[in-house]
Amino acid sequence: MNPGWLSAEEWQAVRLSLEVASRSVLVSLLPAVLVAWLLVRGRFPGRVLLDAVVHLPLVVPPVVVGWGLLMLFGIRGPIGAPLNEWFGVRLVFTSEAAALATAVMSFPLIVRAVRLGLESVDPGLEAAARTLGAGPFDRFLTVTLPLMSPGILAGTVTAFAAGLGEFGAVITFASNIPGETQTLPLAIYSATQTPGGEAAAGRLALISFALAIGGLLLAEFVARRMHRLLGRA
Amino acid sequence: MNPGWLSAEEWQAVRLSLEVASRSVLVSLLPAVLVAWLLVRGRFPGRVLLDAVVHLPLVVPPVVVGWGLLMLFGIRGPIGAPLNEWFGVRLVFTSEAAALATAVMSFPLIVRAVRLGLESVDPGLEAAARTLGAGPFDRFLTVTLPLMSPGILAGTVTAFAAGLGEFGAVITFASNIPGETQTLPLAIYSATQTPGGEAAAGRLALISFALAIGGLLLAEFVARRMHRLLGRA
Amino acid sequence: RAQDTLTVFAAASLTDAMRDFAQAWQARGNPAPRLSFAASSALARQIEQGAPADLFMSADEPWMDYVQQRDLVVNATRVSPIGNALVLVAPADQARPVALARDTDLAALLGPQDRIATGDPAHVPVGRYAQAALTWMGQWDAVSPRLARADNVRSALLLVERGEAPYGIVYSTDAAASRGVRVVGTFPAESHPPITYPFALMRRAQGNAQARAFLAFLTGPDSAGTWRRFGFALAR
Amino acid sequence: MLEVALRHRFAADGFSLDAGFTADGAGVTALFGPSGCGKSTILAAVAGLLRPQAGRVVLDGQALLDTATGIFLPPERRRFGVVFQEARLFPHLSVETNLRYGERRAPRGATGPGFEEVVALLGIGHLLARRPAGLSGGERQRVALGRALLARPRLLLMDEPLAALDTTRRAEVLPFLARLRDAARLPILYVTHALDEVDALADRLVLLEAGRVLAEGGVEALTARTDLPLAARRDAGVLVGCTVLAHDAARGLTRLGFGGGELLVPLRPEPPGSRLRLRLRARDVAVATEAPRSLSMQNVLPATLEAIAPTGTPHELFLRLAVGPTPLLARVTRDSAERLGLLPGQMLWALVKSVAFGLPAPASSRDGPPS
Amino acid sequence: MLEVALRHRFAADGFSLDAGFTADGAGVTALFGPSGCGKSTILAAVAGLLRPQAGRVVLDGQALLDTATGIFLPPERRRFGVVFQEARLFPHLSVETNLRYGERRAPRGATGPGFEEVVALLGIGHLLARRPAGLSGGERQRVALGRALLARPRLLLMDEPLAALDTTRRAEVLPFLARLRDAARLPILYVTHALDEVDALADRLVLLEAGRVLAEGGVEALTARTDLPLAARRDAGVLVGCTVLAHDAARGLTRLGFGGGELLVPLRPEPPGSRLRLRLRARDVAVATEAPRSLSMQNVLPATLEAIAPTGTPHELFLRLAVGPTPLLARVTRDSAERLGLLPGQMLWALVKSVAFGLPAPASSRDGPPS
Ligand SMILES: Nc1ncnc2c1ncn2[C@@H]1O[C@H](COP(=O)(O)OP(=O)(O)OP(=O)(O)O)[C@@H](O)[C@H]1O
Ligand SMILES: Nc1ncnc2c1ncn2[C@@H]1O[C@H](COP(=O)(O)OP(=O)(O)OP(=O)(O)O)[C@@H](O)[C@H]1O
Ligand SMILES: [Mg+2]
Ligand SMILES: [Mg+2]
Repeated sequence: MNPGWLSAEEWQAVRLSLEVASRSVLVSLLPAVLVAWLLVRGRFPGRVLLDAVVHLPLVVPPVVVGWGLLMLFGIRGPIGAPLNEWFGVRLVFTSEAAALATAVMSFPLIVRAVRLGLESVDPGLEAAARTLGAGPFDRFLTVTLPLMSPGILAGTVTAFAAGLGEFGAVITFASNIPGETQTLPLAIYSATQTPGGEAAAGRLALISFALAIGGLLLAEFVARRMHRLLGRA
Repeated sequence: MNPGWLSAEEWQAVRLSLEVASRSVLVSLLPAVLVAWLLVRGRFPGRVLLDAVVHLPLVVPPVVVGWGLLMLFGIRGPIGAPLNEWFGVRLVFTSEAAALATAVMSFPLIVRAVRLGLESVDPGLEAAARTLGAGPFDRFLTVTLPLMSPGILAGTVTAFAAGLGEFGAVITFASNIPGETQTLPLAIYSATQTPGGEAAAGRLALISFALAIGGLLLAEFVARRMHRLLGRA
Repeated sequence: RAQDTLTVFAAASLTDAMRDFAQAWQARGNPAPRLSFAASSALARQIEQGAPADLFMSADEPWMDYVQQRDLVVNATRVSPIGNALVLVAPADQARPVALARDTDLAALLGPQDRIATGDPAHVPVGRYAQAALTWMGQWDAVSPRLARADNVRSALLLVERGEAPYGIVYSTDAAASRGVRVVGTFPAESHPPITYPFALMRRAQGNAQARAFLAFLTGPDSAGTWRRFGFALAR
Repeated sequence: MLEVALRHRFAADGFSLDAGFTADGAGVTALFGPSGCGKSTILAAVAGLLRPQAGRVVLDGQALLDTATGIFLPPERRRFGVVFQEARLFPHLSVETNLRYGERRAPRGATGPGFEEVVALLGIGHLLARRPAGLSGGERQRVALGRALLARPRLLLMDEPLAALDTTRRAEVLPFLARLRDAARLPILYVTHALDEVDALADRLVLLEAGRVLAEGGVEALTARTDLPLAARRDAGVLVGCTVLAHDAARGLTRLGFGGGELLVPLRPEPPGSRLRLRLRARDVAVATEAPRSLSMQNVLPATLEAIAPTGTPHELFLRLAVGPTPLLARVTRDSAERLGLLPGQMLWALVKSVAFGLPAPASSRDGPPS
Repeated sequence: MLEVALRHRFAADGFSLDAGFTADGAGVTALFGPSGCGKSTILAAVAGLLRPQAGRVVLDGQALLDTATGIFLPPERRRFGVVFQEARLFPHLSVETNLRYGERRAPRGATGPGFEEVVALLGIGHLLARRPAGLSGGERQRVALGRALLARPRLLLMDEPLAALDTTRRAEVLPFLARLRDAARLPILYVTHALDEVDALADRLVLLEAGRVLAEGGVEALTARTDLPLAARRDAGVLVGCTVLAHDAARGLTRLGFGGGELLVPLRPEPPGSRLRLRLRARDVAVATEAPRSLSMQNVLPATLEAIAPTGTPHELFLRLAVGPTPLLARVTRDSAERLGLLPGQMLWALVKSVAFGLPAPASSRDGPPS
């Protein structure tokens, strides 16, 4: 599996990056759709506040996000402590933590894209589904969701790309542990922080870039199919 | 202008952040629309490559982006050197540099949103405009652009939020000079680097959050009007 | 640019002390210096790219070397007036002293899941000193897989403060400023290269009297008290 | 029995609707009126897609909407099939899946026409695997119609469902809808601009103008009135309920009985005893003051001239005739009337060309027999 | 003069179009055919919105499309106004701005109806400030129609522009379109399912079926043919060009002259000398073997029975009559024909009720005078 031009550690970083980015997207997709739905369709007082909270990871520096996650999910945090006591789960320093930090960071990006997708769904079609007997959940699954799928795909792609590059929050929350939490960006960062590390950093950045192209090609393929399915092409 | 509960330096950071975020959005909006248009409507061989390049700032860590910018626009860089020699313009370490770094970082976010907006424009309406005598540029301005404006607004909001929080690229490319390039996130970073600086960091993060809420309320207002204008509400 | 403006690029770990110095400098009737704090590496690269820095205060020697090799430094002005100590810290509520000497079995102090937080040895100065010290103790091979490598000292410290890591290896300055941790041991000075902070005047500021004066102020006897107050050791 | 009473105003100075009417339990009620008079708005409110500012919608005693008591049954629980004016097919589903969408969600045991039947009748079999995007306007409308029918609704709301169809296809679909109404006893609210569709289907007519109900009642009663906008139409005329008396296959004729006598029409497919409804257009009825001979017109009916009414056009008149108990309208020029010296009370012969009937379709079986 | 020849196939096994026809320089050419036969596809290709796999579109000698030589003039430079089947209003612009969109882009000096005129005629004055979203189906279609007209096109393509309109509004818009065609000498390609629109407007007719042209020619010639699907319609009949001879305001009558004699019709607004076109529907024409008396029918024309043709319905026949040089169709039952002992060559009287004409509208001024 390990091509000769990558050190074992770098190869691990590549695999880990892919894993972390994928897991973060998978984790955040469902909540993102839910939150997007609330933001677009919801009529409740705290809507703008929810919107702001969703944007928070964008607005504050990633290090602060990592720091906040540490406060929440750390072993002394309000979520981390019970997790540890009841389930013996310790998140920090694991690749799960890296995925979580990445998910939080890319969450606003997914939500935004999903929202745009949802907003462009013709409400007339949902109305038609209602008259055909489809209840709220049913018509969401069979009409709204498929019709907003271009937005979901776009969000997935953006989040995946951002996940490949997420750095500040991951290193703060999950630390940089080779083989565990050292993703590509952490490796790249390490390289740039070393005098003379430019070449290594450049090579790793190129790998990131190649991964991104791969992801985009895949997304392109899915989008083509999707557009055909949505009858737009 | 300066409320008592902010130090002069912090107040400056707030103003600078707003300025940098706004300028970065303004700078990247037009190219983003152009690139989105190319990506959605263009039929040329290097499309996926262009797509990947646009995503690049997401994919590599921000510090690397800043580093790349430094290499390009620095006084010895292929762009920075001629700029300095011919026009006496030195970009690096100015607030313009901070805006540029922020613009580059948020570029993929704007492009993505604008793309989604563009993709949801009904081509039938553009066809109608053609039959009414509107040439390519005319119908883009009068039909496509207004109809994709929800995407543009979404991109603007996301980019503005991300601009408020951009850290790695700015500190690397523009340095952390109070009153010049020290935006809020850099100030927050500085605070976290100071023993006991957590309180200050928290306060500054809260300010960021407040700015974000302000921006979102504004965006909400604009979106309402826009939806009415687009006849969706 | 007028001769009397002064821009100082200082390693982030000097933030607090430098703010203090800047005020003192101003109090003496001088214009306020502009301070830029970031990782030494970022600052060094910025200087390489023509950053308008008059004074560079690095947190470690290699990055000053990097700048000096590029002929950007007034060589004669390079000094390393202050230093730091490397300490082992533990959360304040579970601190038990640890004697740090050759062959101290640090790994034995750790539970199966525990880690020691410190800077990333690959690029964070504190991590490099920690690596040297652990190697000197003969513990590197055993401990290195158990390190939580943070982005900077403050993050490492935070991991200890929050109880994520039962131990951390940080500078004594940082340990002193944190209420959440307690120093449980100090690494012997001979266990690692001296922790020094090289300062130098940049070549572009060769004729900048302000810059020279400020550097002199920082390295002069009047500053010693302030440096000590912030936990730094004075060289020699 | 459907009772509708609605009040709604779009924006402060916008269109305002204030309409109430009833529809029979298993018949077709046509909503008829000019563009923008509020027909689609009424359908939306009945379907539950628009919550009017005030109003009631009651079906068979069950209130589906009552703003006074706050009752509102959501559309998905009303089981009202809707054929929208703009088709509204699901773009991401194939034509077949679109058609089956409602069918899958219909309660077990609900009856209605089968998939194959609907597909064959609407001529959309070759489209089943396609997506809606490439369909022509008429194809789209047909699929939408099929989708609503297959949902096995208990009330069908149709907004100009046949407007995009050619005459041939309409002539096929109309009798099908009539059969549906009778077989499934499915009440239908039907919006249309075309009088032939009213003739073929409607039992009741609700005439609308600018959001108000002008008149409401049985089709036969309303079509005989000369004071409604209906009468100003070139195809104005009375709908007459008839019974098939006998067929004469050799001569290709069917003898129909109605309240005022008999009519000969081209051979009909319905067996003797069936009831039919025919529009005798005013302009297809001529009068003669003496019994005519040697004419190709086979239907010469003795009639009394009851009244002469204006038509709206200055030089033409309506003659209100009574053929036995059945009212009939004839439209003649003022000149003819004068030339023939027509006076109310006079005995005349009404001449009707046998082939001059409106598009025929079986009338609802609830129509009373011609008395 | 517009020449169209198109070949196009959607997908490998999809719909295939292979149609060619010509349209006159300043007349209305109606495209007529069942749903899905390719009418909208043809319009799209002529407008330049669809690039067919092969074909030519030539207007007045200028090739706009020629796949053989690679010529393709983009739609925005063709100046062809299009009324789409689905309106396609710009949702972000007010109704007024929608209407002005094409007007603003028309070349200076281009003439056409004025804004106020179009707005008044289409009855959309009260909608000007509104956005398209809340418009009713008919309102939308009217705005789309106005928008295309105001673009001052040199060719107008209309896809069922009146399908969503009520009869009254249609009766207002149709003569306007006819005036437009004459005054602006604007050629029009017109898709419709409604024969009355063909009568009111069309000079040429292109009959389509499954992507092929069945027949093409002048409306009067095509409507007199009994071998086309047109004849199977219940409203089949011959279009006859006439000249207004005189008005008799007192009797409310207008005397029209046509190739075979004269007709009395209800008073027309056109001055004497104007030309008109009337549809004499086969079912509105009766025949008598002796000159009838005492009938309200004022038009009794001596005619020769030229031929007896089947109608498609087994028990009815077409009688092909010649009234002077003008062909006429009468539809009678086989029974009547036998009763009257009709034989080709026989002299008959054709009876036409004076009010039984199709919706009348000024015929194109290019129609030859009745000979
Ligand atoms: N993009 C497409 N892909 C595949 N088939 C298509 C496409 N567009 C049209 N068709 C098919 O071509 C045929 C002709 O379509 P067209 O829209 O021209 O019909 P039409 O004559 O306008 O019918 P209608 O009166 O119903 O509007 C239809 O069967 C339609 O399904
Ligand atoms: N959302 C809305 N906001 C404002 N006005 C509206 C809205 N919806 C409908 N209207 C107006 O209400 C009136 C009635 O509309 P409706 O769609 O019910 O007409 P309709 O009778 O169906 O006409 P058509 O035959 O043209 O379809 C129209 O004048 C329309 O402009
Ligand atoms: Mg309507
Ligand atoms: Mg069509």
